[in-house]
Amino acid sequence: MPGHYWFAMVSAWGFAWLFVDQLSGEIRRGAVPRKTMGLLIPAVFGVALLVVWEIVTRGANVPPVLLPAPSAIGAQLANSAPILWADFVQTFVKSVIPGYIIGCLAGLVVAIAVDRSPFLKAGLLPIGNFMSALPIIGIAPIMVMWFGFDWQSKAAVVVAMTFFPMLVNTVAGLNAASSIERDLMRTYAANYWQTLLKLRLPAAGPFIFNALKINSTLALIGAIVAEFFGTPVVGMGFRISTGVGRLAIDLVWAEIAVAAVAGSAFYGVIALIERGVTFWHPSVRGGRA
Amino acid sequence: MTSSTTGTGVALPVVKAEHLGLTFSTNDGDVVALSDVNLTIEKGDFVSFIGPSGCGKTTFLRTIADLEQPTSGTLEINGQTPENARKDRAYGYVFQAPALYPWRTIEKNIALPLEIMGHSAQQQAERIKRTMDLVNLSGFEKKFPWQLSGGMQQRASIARALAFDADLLLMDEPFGALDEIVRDHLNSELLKLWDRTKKTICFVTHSIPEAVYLSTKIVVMSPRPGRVTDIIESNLPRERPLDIRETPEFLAIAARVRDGLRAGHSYEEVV
Amino acid sequence: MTSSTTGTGVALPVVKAEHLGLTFSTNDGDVVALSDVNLTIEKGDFVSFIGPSGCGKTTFLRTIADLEQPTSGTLEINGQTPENARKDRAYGYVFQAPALYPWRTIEKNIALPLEIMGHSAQQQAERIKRTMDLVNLSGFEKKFPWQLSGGMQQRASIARALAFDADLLLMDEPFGALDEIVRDHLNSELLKLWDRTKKTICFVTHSIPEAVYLSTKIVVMSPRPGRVTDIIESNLPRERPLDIRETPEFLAIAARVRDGLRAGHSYEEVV
Amino acid sequence: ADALTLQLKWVTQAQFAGYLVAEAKGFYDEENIDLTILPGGPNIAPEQVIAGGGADIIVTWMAAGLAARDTGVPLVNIAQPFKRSGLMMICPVEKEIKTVADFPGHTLGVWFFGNEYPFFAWMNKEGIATDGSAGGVTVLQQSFDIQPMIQGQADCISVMTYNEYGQALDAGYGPDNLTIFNYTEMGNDLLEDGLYVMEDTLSDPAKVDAYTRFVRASMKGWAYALDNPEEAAQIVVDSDETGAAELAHQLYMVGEVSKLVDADDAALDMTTYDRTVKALLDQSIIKAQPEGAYTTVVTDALK
Amino acid sequence: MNRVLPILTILFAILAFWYAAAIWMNAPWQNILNGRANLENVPFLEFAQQTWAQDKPVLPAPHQVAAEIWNATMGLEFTSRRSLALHAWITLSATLLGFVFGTALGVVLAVAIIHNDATDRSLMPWIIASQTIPILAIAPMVVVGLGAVGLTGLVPKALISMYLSFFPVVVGMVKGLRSPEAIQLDLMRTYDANPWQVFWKLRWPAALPMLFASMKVGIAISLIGAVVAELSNAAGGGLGVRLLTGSYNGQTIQIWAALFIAAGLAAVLVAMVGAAEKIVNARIGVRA
Ligand SMILES: Nc1ncnc2c1ncn2[C@@H]1O[C@H](COP(=O)(O)OP(=O)(O)OP(=O)(O)O)[C@@H](O)[C@H]1O
Ligand SMILES: Nc1ncnc2c1ncn2[C@@H]1O[C@H](COP(=O)(O)OP(=O)(O)OP(=O)(O)O)[C@@H](O)[C@H]1O
Ligand SMILES: Cc1ncc(C[n+]2csc(CCO)c2C)c(N)n1
Ligand SMILES: [Mg+2]
Ligand SMILES: [Mg+2]
Repeated sequence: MPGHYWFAMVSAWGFAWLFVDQLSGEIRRGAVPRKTMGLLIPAVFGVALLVVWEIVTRGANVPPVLLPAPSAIGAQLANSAPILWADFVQTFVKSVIPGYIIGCLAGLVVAIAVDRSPFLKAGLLPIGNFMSALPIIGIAPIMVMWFGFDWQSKAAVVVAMTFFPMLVNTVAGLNAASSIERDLMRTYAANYWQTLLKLRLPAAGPFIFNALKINSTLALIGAIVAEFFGTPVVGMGFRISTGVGRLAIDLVWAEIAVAAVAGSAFYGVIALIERGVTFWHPSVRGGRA
Repeated sequence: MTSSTTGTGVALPVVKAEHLGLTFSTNDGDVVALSDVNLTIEKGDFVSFIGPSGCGKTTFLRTIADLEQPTSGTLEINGQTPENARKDRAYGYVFQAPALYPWRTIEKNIALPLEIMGHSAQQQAERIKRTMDLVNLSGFEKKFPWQLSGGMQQRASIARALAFDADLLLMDEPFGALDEIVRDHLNSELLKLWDRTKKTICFVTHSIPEAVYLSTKIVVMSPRPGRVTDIIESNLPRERPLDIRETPEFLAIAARVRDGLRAGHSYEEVV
Repeated sequence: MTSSTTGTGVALPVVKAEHLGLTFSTNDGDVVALSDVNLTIEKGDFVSFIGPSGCGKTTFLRTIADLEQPTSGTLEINGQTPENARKDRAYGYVFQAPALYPWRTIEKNIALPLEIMGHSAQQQAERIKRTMDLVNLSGFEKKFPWQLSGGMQQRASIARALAFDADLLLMDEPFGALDEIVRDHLNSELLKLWDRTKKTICFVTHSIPEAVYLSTKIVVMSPRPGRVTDIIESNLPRERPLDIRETPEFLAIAARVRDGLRAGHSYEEVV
Repeated sequence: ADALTLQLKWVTQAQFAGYLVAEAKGFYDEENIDLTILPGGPNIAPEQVIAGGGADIIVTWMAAGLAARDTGVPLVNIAQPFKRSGLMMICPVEKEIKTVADFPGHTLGVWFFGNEYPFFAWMNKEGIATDGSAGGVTVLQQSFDIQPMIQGQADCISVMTYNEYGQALDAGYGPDNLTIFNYTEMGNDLLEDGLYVMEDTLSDPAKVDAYTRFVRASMKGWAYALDNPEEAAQIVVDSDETGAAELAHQLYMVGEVSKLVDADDAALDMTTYDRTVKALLDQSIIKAQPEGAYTTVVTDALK
Repeated sequence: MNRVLPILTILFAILAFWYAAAIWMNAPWQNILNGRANLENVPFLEFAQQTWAQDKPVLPAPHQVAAEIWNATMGLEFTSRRSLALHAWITLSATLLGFVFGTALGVVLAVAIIHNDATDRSLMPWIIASQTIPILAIAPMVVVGLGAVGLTGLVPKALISMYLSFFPVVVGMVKGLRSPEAIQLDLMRTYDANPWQVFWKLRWPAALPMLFASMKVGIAISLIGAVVAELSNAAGGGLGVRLLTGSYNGQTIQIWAALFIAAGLAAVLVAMVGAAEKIVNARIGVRA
């Protein structure tokens, strides 16, 4: 890589770092509003990342079939917008969202069932653990076998993947209420459901959101990977796998960029809801979630 | 809520402990928290528990409330097991620590037992207002617990226990973190309430004057293993102005309590 | 640890507050916790703070300790900013709640500041033993906080603050959950310690006799917005047997405190 | 010895018997070649591996190779052991598909990942829409097995004569209950497994020499494999690190592959080459007539 | 003892359901087979047995899977390429390595994030974005790239495991490390404890419940990562490769056997983390 590329790379990075460091200092001091400027930091960091990436791919002559330059990916994003949109709808709207909702709900419900009955706890929890790592590539073909080629089987894979994190976190969270808080409920002779609703679920909130956040990215990975095992000819996973086969690597990265944006937005929405719902938790009260 | 009389109309004692004992087993050996406690509390009694720190006052209240299980002896509440009494919602409990739920505002914390016991929204609002006024917390309805001072949190937890009508009130140092003036005020409010509603009250305190001022019966406990060393019946009239605290009768009872406390006190032995 | 004298040897005040104000902003509007507080505390003073629940006593102590930032006025500790004083480890703080770490045994909780300040293992052991004896908790070294009664937890937190030698002690209702006997004992131990080590002590209490018995200076505060309504210098001798509490001088001061308290009290207005 | 790395297009199986046998029999050693064989898989694009420097020579289908060349990976065909295509489309008779004319309205399973070009070339030639519009066919990205047919998710599926068709036979399907569309018999065959290298390496005579020796040894391997199917199948099974290859199936595969490979001649057949190029151009899979996409230096040197 | 009964009950329920499902799902194919063999009116019991004994069933019967697991592990030399025990070991080693790396990376990142605002604001969004990149798409590039610098075999797989498993740890630990109560932090402030001390004496113990929950998820995901990575690295073997090649050869029973061994591994690994949690809880006096 020629010298001036190195120079450009180091200075881009250095500039971004200084900027981010300064700005976050200002935010902490309250000199600039947190909301707007808080978004600027990851953006600047991201731009720096893209600049360095562009410089490296050009400077080191990285073959575009291995790693295209961001500019090429950007061009592809613009050119293939309709394809990318159709894929997004197929994968994200049809597979990820329903699968995520069902998987998280199932994890929650089983966790509560397990919590309610020691019998189920002894019996179901080991089986939950057993299901935890059913590898997607193992279950994806089976789901295709059971639910067909279309989005239903992908949603089923997402369900299987998001179930376990929710189960584990909810089980842990249901134990998070302190003993005096439980004693209070006992003195009211509150029944199981009242205790659950008014004490244990709120106290489990931080754990449940933990799972919701982890699952938001896991669901996307699951749906995309599941599409490698047979789909109609649309979907982000389909496009990525055929794209690699056709060496349309810039289309692949455009698809990855869409996935990254969609996944981050999804995560961001969950994190925002978390802040609203678990506002009372020290991790939120004392700072940011 | 529950009747403390049998079908034949004979009043049962509200609390009846016989040879009650409770031992905690810990990583580090056993701790005897209660041993051979015998005590009968009749309906309408105002019983104060006084004794050195760690002598088992809280443990005794918790046992009555079915939050701890005795390891020996018997305990009956309204002639029932503590568990059934709890399920009958026979008592209200003010814990030593405020135990407010951080995700609920103060008014919502006070509403908690009302929600659980199925009071209507309107009834809830009315009771919240009344009890918050009583403990002088009006204006803080919408605050969260961590935004309140220590004493204010304690008052909120008192309001919560008073918001629903239990015949038996278990109060564990409810006024510990309050200044004299508020304390005097709440003392006389509590007496009025007790007089009006004929509740039975078990009251843990470290203040001898408070115990004497409030109680019909003062239970003095001694530390490890927690035993009852003295039970003093008070002959003070039911009507008690604040200045009763200067009368000779009052001071005589106070002196007896202080002696019992000092005698039972392990201080000299341990230090 | 830190010297409170300048290079020229003139003693600086330990705490110097001028027009100090602090307002909390909450979901539900602003709460003025301190307004226009002016107070100077000299080295060796024993200052008690007394005032109704929620008047800002804790907030004032926390501001001294650099745990809250004043929103107006100035505050100097040993002639420094509160932050620098904190970094000099100028004070020990006993919080209103015990704040023990649940995953540490009692002795490990007391060892915490010693570990942080880099005391040797042997020194730690020696100080843990000494302070646990002082607060009468020997035998509970290996217990976890939840295995202790409320008063015992409070004593553990006092022991923790006494285990290291800070020149300034900030104590927020340290004896609130203790019975009279232990309280008397700790009161006189604290006085002895103060006399021996010439520490400066800021002490929040709700007990007027306690405040008068202990202090060289009593600060009476009034509620929302928290103001200092009276500062009473005590002329009692430094040497104070327990029965000083029956002397007329003592009672006179107590009466003045009570009047200040009652005057500043918002009770009548609010209820 | 010259160290060379060969990236296969698929998992270790008798489709690549020539190379595996040559390696096992020491033919490469005889030619002073130190060969490393990398198995492929569903995610491994040999074109990408060679562009990234992970291999010197790759086995790939010509359509994929030319498409890669079109996108800027200068691949050059140096030899073409497979002369015919083994690709077929099969439909169970109960689906009532007898001719291509019956396709519209049905769901067809197609392998993607660079294996889809022959199908689209065929449909293009027949004028059948594949974009889901009315009067066209519905295309399904088919998993690399015959499950979609067994489970009835597709009306017709893609198979290789030497692999999935054998599985279908095992599963009880056969010529009597299947309609078979054989790409070669229809004249729609595009060239399959060929050997490709990066163009710039061909300017180095030492490299060209190594390639020549490699191809010579490989063809010797193919000849040996076709002559000794049992031994070849056993070698394939032994070379499979995953332990999944079954002897009987590999034996079947050697037999079928022998119908496609010409072990005596590694040279590219220009008629099929031209047809392949035309089909790709017609479909605009590649934009321009490829120049220098093959070289005869290696095969000429073999003669 | 009182743990065995519930497990057995649930297991029994699942087995019964499974056998029934096997009949139902394999019936169409069995009907075709019987039709070809001109078998008519097969009694139900016999028909059921037929569906449980197919060579390439849609859903193999439990005993078929069990027999395959037995044959492919106990029935073979460990060193045999056909031995599922060997492949399980290959996958397990990558999983464990990836899990250890991933947990370490996750904790380090979480520590950086809670201590430095700039890291939090600039890094966290990209950590999240990184998780939305489909690994399967970049895995081959990772394998090719690492191969170019001489890293092959275990390490690329472990790196992909790490890539997946560090995320739950970051998310959980950021939350856990921020969970001490304000008053507990205030105490540390009064001692002017340095960040290192605040971390070890307060934040770390307070975060342990979250850490264990995260590690359970992390180790399970780590296994998924190793298996997925094997798709792009067929050379090395492993359960992932077995699953894949099994499916190319239509060997349903082998697929299920590999699947169950993978799931069994996961259950054991998660249970091990759970056991570690119990031990730690006992040591720090968590209330039973
Ligand atoms: N974090 C906070 N946010 C909002 N308001 C607060 C906060 N902390 C304290 N306050 C308010 O500040 C006022 C003073 O509180 P402070 O804790 O100083 O009282 P206090 O004098 O210590 O009372 P007590 O004797 O009950 O402990 C109270 O009205 C309280 O509601
Ligand atoms: N959960 C527990 N496990 C073990 N020991 C306990 C437990 N709870 C209380 N104890 C012990 O039992 C004894 C009595 O405790 P209790 O809380 O009843 O005291 P108390 O009279 O309420 O004291 P205080 O006035 O300080 O609140 C103490 O020695 C305490 O250490
Ligand atoms: C089990 C198996 N499944 C699918 C194919 C499809 N296929 C046929 S040829 C080829 C590329 C290399 O020639 C591919 C992917 C196969 N070969 N083996
Ligand atoms: Mg108590
Ligand atoms: Mg306070």
